[in-house]
Amino acid sequence: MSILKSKDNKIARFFINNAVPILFILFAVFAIPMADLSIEYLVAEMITRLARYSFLVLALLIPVIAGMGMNFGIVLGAMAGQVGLIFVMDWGVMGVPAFFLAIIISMPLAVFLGWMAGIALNHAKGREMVTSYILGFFINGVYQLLVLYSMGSIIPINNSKIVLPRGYGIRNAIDLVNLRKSVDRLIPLEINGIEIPVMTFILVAILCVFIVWFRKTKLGQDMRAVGQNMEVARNAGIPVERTRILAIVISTVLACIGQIIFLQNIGTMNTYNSHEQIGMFSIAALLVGGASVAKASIKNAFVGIILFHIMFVVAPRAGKTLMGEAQIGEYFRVFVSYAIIAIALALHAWRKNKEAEFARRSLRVDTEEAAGTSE
Amino acid sequence: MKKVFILSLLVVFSVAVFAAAPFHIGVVTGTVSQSEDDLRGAEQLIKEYGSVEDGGYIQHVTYPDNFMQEVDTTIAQIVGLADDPLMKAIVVNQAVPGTVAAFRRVREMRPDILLLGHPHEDPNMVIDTFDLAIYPDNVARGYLIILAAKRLGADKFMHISFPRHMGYELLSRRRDIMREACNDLGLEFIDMGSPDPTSDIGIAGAQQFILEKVPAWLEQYGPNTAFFCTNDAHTEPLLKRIAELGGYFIEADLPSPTMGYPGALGVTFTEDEKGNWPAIVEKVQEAVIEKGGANRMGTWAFSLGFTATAGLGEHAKRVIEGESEITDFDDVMEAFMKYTPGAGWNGSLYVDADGIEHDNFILIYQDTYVFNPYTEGGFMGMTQVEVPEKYFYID
Amino acid sequence: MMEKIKDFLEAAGWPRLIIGLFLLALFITAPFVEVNIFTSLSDVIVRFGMWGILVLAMVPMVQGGCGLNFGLPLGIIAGLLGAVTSVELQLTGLVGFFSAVLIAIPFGIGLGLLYGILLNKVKGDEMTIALYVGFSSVAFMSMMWLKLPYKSPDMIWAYGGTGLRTTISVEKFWYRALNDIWTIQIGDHFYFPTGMIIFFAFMCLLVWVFFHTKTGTAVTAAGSNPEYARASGVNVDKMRIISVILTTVLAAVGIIVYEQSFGFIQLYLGPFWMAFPAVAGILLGGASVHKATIMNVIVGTFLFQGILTMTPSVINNIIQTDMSETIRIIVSNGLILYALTRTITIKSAKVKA
Amino acid sequence: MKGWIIRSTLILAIIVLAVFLYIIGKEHVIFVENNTFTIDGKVYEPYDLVRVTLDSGEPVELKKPRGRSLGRAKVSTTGLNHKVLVEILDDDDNVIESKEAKFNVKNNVEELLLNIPALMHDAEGWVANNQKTIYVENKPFTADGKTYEPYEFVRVILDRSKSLEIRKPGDGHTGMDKGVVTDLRHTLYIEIMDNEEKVLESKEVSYTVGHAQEKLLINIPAVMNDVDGWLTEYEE
Repeated sequence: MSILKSKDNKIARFFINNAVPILFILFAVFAIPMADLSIEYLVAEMITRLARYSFLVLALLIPVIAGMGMNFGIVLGAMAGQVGLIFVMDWGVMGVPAFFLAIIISMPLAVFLGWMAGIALNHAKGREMVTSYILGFFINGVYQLLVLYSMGSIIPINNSKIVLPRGYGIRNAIDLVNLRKSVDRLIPLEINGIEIPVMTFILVAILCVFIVWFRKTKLGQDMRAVGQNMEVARNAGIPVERTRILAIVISTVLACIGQIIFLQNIGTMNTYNSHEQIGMFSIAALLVGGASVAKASIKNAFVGIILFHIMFVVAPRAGKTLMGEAQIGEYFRVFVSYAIIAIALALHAWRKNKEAEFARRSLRVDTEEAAGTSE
Repeated sequence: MKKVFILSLLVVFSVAVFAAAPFHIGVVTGTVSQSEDDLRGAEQLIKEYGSVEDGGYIQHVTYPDNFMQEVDTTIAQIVGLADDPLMKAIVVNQAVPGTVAAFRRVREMRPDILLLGHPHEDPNMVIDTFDLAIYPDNVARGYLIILAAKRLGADKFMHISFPRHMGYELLSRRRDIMREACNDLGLEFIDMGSPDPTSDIGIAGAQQFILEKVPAWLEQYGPNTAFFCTNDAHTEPLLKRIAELGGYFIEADLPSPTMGYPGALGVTFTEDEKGNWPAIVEKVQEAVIEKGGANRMGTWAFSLGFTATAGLGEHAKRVIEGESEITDFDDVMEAFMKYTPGAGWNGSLYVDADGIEHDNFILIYQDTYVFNPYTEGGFMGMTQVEVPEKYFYID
Repeated sequence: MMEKIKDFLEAAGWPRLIIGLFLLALFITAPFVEVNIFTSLSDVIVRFGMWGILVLAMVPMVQGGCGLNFGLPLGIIAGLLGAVTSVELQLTGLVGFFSAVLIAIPFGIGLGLLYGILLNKVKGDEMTIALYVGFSSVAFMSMMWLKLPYKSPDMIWAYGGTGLRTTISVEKFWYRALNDIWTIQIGDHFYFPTGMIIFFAFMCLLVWVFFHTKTGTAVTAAGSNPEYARASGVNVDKMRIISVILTTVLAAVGIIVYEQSFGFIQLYLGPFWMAFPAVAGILLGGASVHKATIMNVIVGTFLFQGILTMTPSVINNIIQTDMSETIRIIVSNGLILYALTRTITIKSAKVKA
Repeated sequence: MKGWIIRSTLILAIIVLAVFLYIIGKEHVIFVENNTFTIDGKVYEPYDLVRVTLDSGEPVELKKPRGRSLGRAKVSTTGLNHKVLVEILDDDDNVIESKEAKFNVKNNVEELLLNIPALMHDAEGWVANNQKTIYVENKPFTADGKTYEPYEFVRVILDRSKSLEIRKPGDGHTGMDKGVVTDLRHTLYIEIMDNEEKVLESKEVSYTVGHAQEKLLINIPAVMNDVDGWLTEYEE
């Protein structure tokens, strides 16, 4: 009887554990044929999105470990990365060296911003997400002051393709044509006419290895302890504040690199807006992938990017076919994308409850058995 | 019997094949909430040439409402059009950020597709990627708007904008031209900052600022002040206050009789007035005059957004069919005139900072129409005015 | 008396005091840079009245333990439905205003109920999910605005297509219907929207009364200590749903008050941007994610809207360039950040009372 | 102490890496030109058809210039050391003559101009900086015993892009300014103004710069009075 029960459990557990992906696959089965897009296009698009977003989404993981929730502050890192890119473009450096040079230039800035954000968030324990959100707005003002008023007047920028004709201020859009896809195409590979950005994926793989390794280091363990209970961690002699700051610094630096990867793939940069919604989208993707504010893994990141973006690409066209009007298709996309996130989160919570129930039940069986043997 | 069946089947098939359009044109616009007129232009094209689903020519898609943040989606929408093997041209109005990136990918995939649009991105990038770009002639308008203000009796001119817009080369340049023109024509130039509608406080906060400040500004600078704002969201409250309290409004950044006026003045439209620009102008004129805004407020008689979508679509079709030349200025204007019968247009080619003229970047403008109580209409004849050469050299 | 001042200072806290002083400094500077102080004061009061109820709408959910309501657009949508229907029926004046409110309330209750059930499923992640509920409801309603069969010539598009305009003027209907009750107008510059302020005070009173009823205290208990509340026989889930419904209805009423003063109904993306200023307002007022009082609402709304009104005007007149906007962003967000990063001491005595 | 040494070494290494990346990644635009080249009275004529391969990039073919064409191609390169392979082709694309040459770029040079006829004849200046610094002076000019006086206030526009405003020397004014222009053929637009910036007189002239010349000096009073020698090579 108990065997039968556990079999039942297995099927039920499979559905419960994979509720979100199943929901998405169901959606995809309906939406993809309606969207009338070729499979080649979809696959190519997904590979592009993975290359673009992986780094940024992975940058969110470490603050989650440290119990600081979703770090909307990755926009700070993104801004640092953009400042680096502005300089590199001004100097006329191109290709892969430009990519690495931009990282080197923006790194100190990212560390500094991350350190500041970390201090601010230490003063706002329990309100980290809201605070990091507003921190993004605040630093955006500073960024405008720096880029639109100081560059070209105080900070020397001479390239007429970057600076406005009035002599100061950076143009609203910067062409990264010299950098465009330079990393993606460093190791060229084409399968069935679909371009694979091998080098970008290698960088992402390195980051994944780093995260796995990092979790096992002393610092990584400390972070987990801080994330679980700050007071206990403090009593155990872990420097809580410092650990939290480090988590944000690492996240900011990774986001800075992530933004540079993102922009080299796109090939143009909106000086004043490219960074703004990075936090929002990365977080949405991670949540879709099955993460929660308290727990997120590398697997969540990749699954999330694919599911979230397949919906983003397919939904407008599917909505158009369904409703017969292009703009309704667009609203349909926004509605479906975010409604599904809300439902997904509800399903995760439900799963958590169910899991707790399973755990309780199995625990009960265990104790019963234990009680039986002891008698 | 069998033969007849096959034959009739063939006939049916061949009709289906021949009825389908030989090529497709992708049209990308904003939604009604961002830019109504652009979308209506696309609907006009669908009305004329049919939608791809019904075997017609036009495949219409929209970009997101907050396009500044969702560049990714804009790119995917545009590149997705190129996935259709029959696609021969893509018209993007307005070509918001991301279009250049998307166009580059389309070029790599399908070099045969014509790429047209009304660009937001930097001219340097646009010139290299677009086959044809049209843009309101902000150099000429920088001078002409001031001139029109002076002719109507304004002695001060206020330019309302915010940092993000001043990062646009052509907007920033227009402000400097306006300042210079004010200097030359004897108007006082006031450079006013205002909240960005895409910032933390949103559209409502930005509009509230305008609603509150216009009375104060009118008091400080007097009723003979002309106002100009670079953002559409600011236009509506600005029009409302100017109509009520005084001041001048020559034309909007992207002028159209439906830009701001219907919402600001609560203009009512009946079903039979829909789709008829002259009737709309008349209706708006009535409302403006009723509010006491006669001879103080103006627009273009035909919407730029509407004309740009429909005109560029028409031009693309003519080019593909071999009737027009893609960068021929007269051909472009001819396609535009189809949707703006009787309007006065003028324009020039974009000259970049190195003095190079680009024939794929056309700057256009229409005559200013000022609402006045006389039935003959209020065209100012601004397209006849020659803009002094020096304004073209102002950076 | 001294005791009361001391109490007030403690309740207000240093961050608010400093921000208040900053605001005062702006008012003092204003006349020197040719900003009319009376107009500015009047603007701040009008904005305070417009935003008050929307900020107040944060309170029930926070007290019910559901955190800050980033899903405010949902309630706003209910209000918009009421407003649009009232315009469709061509109702004017106070009748128009109150019928809009009455039509909006059932929508608010319905949407709030669904929203509350959803939030009960995701305890712990309410704020994130609220954000996405806000987004998706705005997008869903955008589709609806295009498809709903409203026909009034005041609301349809000029050029073609079906559906409603982005901006609908309420001037012919109930523009300032509430503001203009017992208005005090001193000179040309000072205008006090008595009716609106009284209405806001009345709403505050209603909320205050609610939290002193048996249900109200149960909501607070469910929010502050769910385990304890459950043990003492309170149905926590039900109380949370009540708090969410209340929040949604308040938001619905709040937006109609906002619109009658603003003069426009803003559809489509309009509601999208409303949550942030409301959240920022209540945070600036000293509320936390777990506790918010009506005092927080009043202080926060006044300070936040005050800074929002005064900073651009004063800075604009000091330096006449577009740079003033950049400075506004830095100053106002800097102040919110400052308020957020000061430790808020929750006085347990107050909770009991 | 040990940690400090490791850290500073690391920082130093990163700086060295950054400089290295800058040097190898810096873009140098090279204009390859198949056009007439004149030096010391010698004239080298362009070829009918040449194929030029820069480093290991795609070869470019250049025809003899006709009409407004300058017979040019633009190649973007990185790095400091380059080699170029020139092949002279006949009508059937057979190589008649070929030559390989090497050249270096200075790191701060943005654009180079590489002249093929000059290269084939080993003439000096076959590769030169394409950016020329133009010094403009509003100073007294003496020629044939006659002195032309400087103007109060002059606005000079170089190639319709770079605008310079120069006052009379004295009162802290040097009477001199400079601007960078690219290429060989240029225009100069001069406006003589009074102190209220009202234009009294204006003039437009065009001039050509030699390949090897990098710095030139223009004298305004001389230009306005059509005196020879208004354009000279600039010496520090």
